[in-house]
Amino acid sequence: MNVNVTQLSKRYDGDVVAVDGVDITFPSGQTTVIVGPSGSGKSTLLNLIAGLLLPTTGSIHFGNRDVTRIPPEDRNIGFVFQSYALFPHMTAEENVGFGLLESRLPASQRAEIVESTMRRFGIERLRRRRPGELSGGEKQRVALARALARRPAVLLLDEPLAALDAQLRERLRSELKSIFASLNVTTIHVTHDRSEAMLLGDSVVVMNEGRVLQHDTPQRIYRQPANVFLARFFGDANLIEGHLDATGRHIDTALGSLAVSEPGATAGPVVAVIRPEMLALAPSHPDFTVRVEHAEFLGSRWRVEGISERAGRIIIDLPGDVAIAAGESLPLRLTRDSVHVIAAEDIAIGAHHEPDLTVTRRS
Amino acid sequence: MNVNVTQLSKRYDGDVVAVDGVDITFPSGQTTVIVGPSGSGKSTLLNLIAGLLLPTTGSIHFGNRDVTRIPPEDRNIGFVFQSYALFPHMTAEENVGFGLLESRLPASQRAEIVESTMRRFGIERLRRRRPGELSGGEKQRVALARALARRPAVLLLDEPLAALDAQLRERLRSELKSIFASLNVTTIHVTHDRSEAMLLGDSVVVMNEGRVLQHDTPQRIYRQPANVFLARFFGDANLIEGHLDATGRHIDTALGSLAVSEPGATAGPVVAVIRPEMLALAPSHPDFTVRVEHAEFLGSRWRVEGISERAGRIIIDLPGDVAIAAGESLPLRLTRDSVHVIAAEDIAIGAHHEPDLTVTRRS
Amino acid sequence: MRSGEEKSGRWTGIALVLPLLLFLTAMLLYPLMRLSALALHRGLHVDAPMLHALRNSIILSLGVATVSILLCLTPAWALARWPWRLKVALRSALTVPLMFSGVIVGFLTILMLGRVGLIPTLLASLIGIPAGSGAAYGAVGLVVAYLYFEIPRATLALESAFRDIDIEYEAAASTLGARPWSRIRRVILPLTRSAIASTFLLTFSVSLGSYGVALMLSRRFTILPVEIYTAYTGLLDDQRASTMSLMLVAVALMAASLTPLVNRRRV
Amino acid sequence: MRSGEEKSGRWTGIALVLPLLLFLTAMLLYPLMRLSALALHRGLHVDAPMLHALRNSIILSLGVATVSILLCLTPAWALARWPWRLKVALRSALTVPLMFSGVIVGFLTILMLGRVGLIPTLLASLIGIPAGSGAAYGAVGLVVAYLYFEIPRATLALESAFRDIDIEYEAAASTLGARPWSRIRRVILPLTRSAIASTFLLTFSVSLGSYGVALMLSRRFTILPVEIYTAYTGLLDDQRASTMSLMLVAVALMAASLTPLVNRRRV
Repeated sequence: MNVNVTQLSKRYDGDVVAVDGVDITFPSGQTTVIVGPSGSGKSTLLNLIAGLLLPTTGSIHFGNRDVTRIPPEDRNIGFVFQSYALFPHMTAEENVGFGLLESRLPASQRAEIVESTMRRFGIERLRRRRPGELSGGEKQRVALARALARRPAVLLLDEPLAALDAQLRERLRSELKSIFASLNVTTIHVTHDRSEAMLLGDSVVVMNEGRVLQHDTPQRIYRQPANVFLARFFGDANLIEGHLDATGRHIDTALGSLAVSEPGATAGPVVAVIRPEMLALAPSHPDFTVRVEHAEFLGSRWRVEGISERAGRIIIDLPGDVAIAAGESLPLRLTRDSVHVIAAEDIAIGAHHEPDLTVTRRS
Repeated sequence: MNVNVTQLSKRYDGDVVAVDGVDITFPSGQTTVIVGPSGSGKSTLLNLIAGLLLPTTGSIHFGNRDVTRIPPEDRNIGFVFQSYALFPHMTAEENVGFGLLESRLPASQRAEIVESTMRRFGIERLRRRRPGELSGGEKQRVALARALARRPAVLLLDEPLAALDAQLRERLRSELKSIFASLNVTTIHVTHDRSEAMLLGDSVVVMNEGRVLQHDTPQRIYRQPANVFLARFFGDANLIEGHLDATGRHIDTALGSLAVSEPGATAGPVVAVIRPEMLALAPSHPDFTVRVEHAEFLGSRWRVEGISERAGRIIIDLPGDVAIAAGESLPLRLTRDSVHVIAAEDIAIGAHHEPDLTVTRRS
Repeated sequence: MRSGEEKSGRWTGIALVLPLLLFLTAMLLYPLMRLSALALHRGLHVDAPMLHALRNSIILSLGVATVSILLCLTPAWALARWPWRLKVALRSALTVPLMFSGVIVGFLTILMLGRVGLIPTLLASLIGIPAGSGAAYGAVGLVVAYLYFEIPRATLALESAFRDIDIEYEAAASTLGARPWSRIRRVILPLTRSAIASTFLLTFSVSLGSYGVALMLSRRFTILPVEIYTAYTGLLDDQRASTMSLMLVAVALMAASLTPLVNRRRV
Repeated sequence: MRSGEEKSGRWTGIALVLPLLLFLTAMLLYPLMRLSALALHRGLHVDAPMLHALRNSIILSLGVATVSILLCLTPAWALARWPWRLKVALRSALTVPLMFSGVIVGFLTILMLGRVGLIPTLLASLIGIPAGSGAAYGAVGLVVAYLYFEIPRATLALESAFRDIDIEYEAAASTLGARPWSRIRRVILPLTRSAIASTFLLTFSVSLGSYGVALMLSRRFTILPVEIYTAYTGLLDDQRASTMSLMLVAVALMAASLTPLVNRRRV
């Protein structure tokens, strides 16, 4: 069952526009991740879809059914809260069974569903425990089991990994991935974490300031970001200014002439997106040279910040098994035949958007 | 000034041993990061060094001075709390100046120090703001400025990035790195985040269950982990069982005979540590083949989980610009000439340590 | 406990709390012993009027507590959940009756229910007879007067309990298909049960001990505190006053000892 | 506010709170108007004994509030900071005097300070003369009796304020070189200033309104609530009682109106 939101807006008291005319189709049975910085309106959008908030304008459809004014209890959804919101006065088992109480199923059948759901999430041992006696990871599993026990048509998750520590988060991320894959439920997952978004989403919606910037597969968003905000949001990027020639196939940059991966944009000033991993050491035939400013060891790789005389500050990822020290000179080449460019009109979007760094800029 | 802790232990009521006979030398002017899972005793150790807790046994020296029983106010330290603990009734400026009030400096000189410290951290615009009016990143800067304004001999930081969201954390991490580099203060930084540890530490202390497992440079810990816990804690690792031959130079494994990078261990059963990025596609001369189980797109790379008929489950990192799908067969080779091995007696340490996954294992 | 004073801390702390302990001993234990001695020194003597006053006191307090809880549950809930600015004003207004002297409460009650009070006058003009005239001086007057200070108290206590319950529990219940009544029954009431019980006990205890108001009103409905006052100041009968005091203390202590029980069950 | 009822919510909420509003109107506005009318209907008349009683009431309440705060600050701090099991017991013990009836408090005070009370008896055997005999019936007796219920109240209120202050502020101050006295002066007191002021006002208001205890004790020290009682029940002088009631209400309202001011300054 598709979920469609059409021209959806939410305006709070005092004219704060949290969601601003959003149109999205969430494909049936797939996982769509909504990602954006805090304040981008992603959680508000999720609450609107759940019916926990009412939209100011616009509509929400589950399949053909208009649910815009339907209360949450009649939408047949499952919702996983960031805090999990497990009922503290009930055992894990009672929590998982809560959504079945309103159904007309006989008690024995309800118990069976609870049992099989808990077994599926590997939490049947926790049956009699209360939320206060569960670890973060266990709570997350109970919350998922509770949301899924009544077989909702739509599963909504609001940053379910944000409350966990880094290691546990990584582990449960992979677990969520396989749970989503095994479900045939339209799933909408909200996060501020871009790697979580890339990992979990069949498709990813990037939001900022209440609007949708791009809705695409993770690969496409990473490789062909629509504007500067997106290029920076999904991983680091060297944004090299250039001039697209009349054929639309080549750009002139400080690093030389580069082929364009998707030809056809209008000639004029553009920005080439060169990811740090698209550069490699080339002692014999370097395209250009940088002087190392900082070199950070990250285990599997070095994150190097260098200065190129021609192109200014460049970020490069190099394998972790070499030795790199500040001050040395690195001969580099571009490992791709062509690069993605951002057209003139999309450069401005996000070019000056650096949340929380306003202070440094001012000083 | 070196900081030395000697045979330091902390036992709480009810016989919980939080820190268990720890010996560490924190080198003068360098940054040492203490990292470990939650409950490893790292924060307790920091609080002992600060004097906020008293040790059960053992001693702490700042240079030649025994500070074991000295209260925190007489240790000349700077401490940055996870919550920042900025005084809510004071402006940013008053917070930064707090540590100078007890000094005998004239007011004008104090104001000068506050002014220059705030300028240095790019927060002079926040002078009259109260903590309630600051963002997370701004609070962190004020807390750092407050801790450093009185030029402490030792700077202690307790997870100062944990309260921030992922993106801001990454940005401030790099900022902290350059702040630490510019200071000539013995710095001890506690975190549970291993990439933070690798990035920030001149050296890294890994703790678990109150004990020190390894104290070394990040590169050495990543490349030559002392035991299975460490191999897994710093990034993912394929742990391939093997048999070290009598020369101590080669091991027999399911992936064939491999050279040992540091020869000399006792012959017998060992484990070879093969990081995911040490494997690469080799269509022409593969060492072995895996069938892809999961492939996760992470932007710059694919994280692939495959099954090798000979060696079981293998994790591989491959470049992000190829196309990989579950089910296909990948020809792989090892890109290193030799591998690090963990000796028989160190295999057990951490081999069965998977916090918070006890439930899945039981089921 | 992170203040670098762990070791010495315990003793410093005890030294600081010592005045409090002395106060409790001097003001609680010693006089209670004297009270018991006075009550028993010629043998315990309990008569029917005493028991009657005891029964009246308990009935009155139970009634006032029950009515307060029933009347205050929904307003407290609404106050806790709706985000108005009006709420702050309302909350302040509620604290005003709590600050009034008992003598004023009694006086105000007489103005409402007394012989020329609002209600009897209204009733007289509506149905022709001055019904309820003099009600101020009986059980009805007492209940009304007690509600005067118990309703604000109960509302404020319940509101703070309701505010402590994370609104996400209700949101979670509604996403799980629970309709409003089911949310109240299965989530809200179980989570606030102990707070409601504590508020009940609080209201009960305060009503039990109040006597300033009763002294002005209660002429036909004898309650224990007023009887104690009369016994001591009017009849100068120390033993009678002590005996009834012990009865009142016993009931108050029983109520007090229930409070931790009720709170322990909180999850 | 996430309950899917935003739009209708405001009106539902007002409907739910309506009974409370009616109660406030009926019990607060109407009787106060009647009170004013009674006080003024033959012209406002204020005489010296009234003013004397007013002055006594204010002095007594200010004194009791000041002494309570001074005595309770350190024990409350210790209670809030030290993690003992004993603490829970102590906190429960403190609620007991709060639950006692005023008549019992009066009685207990007489047993302590009365003609054959503990202190006079002790003093008599120590220094030969029954010093302080009869103190129970004057200002001293009143202060002691009021402290009886104000000390537990102030301790509990201050303790909860101290508990709300994150212990990390103290730890931060000590890592910044501040010694204990400097931590108290620069961090703890500024952070608890408004809580201390609120507690002072609370203690003041309660003392101001109390009259049950005073009725048993105060024979030589006239205070307003007792005078009102006497005027109404003894002399049957409605106007006099109303006038003094209005004076008392005015002081109580002034104290009440200070409370939000004090709290607003909280950071």
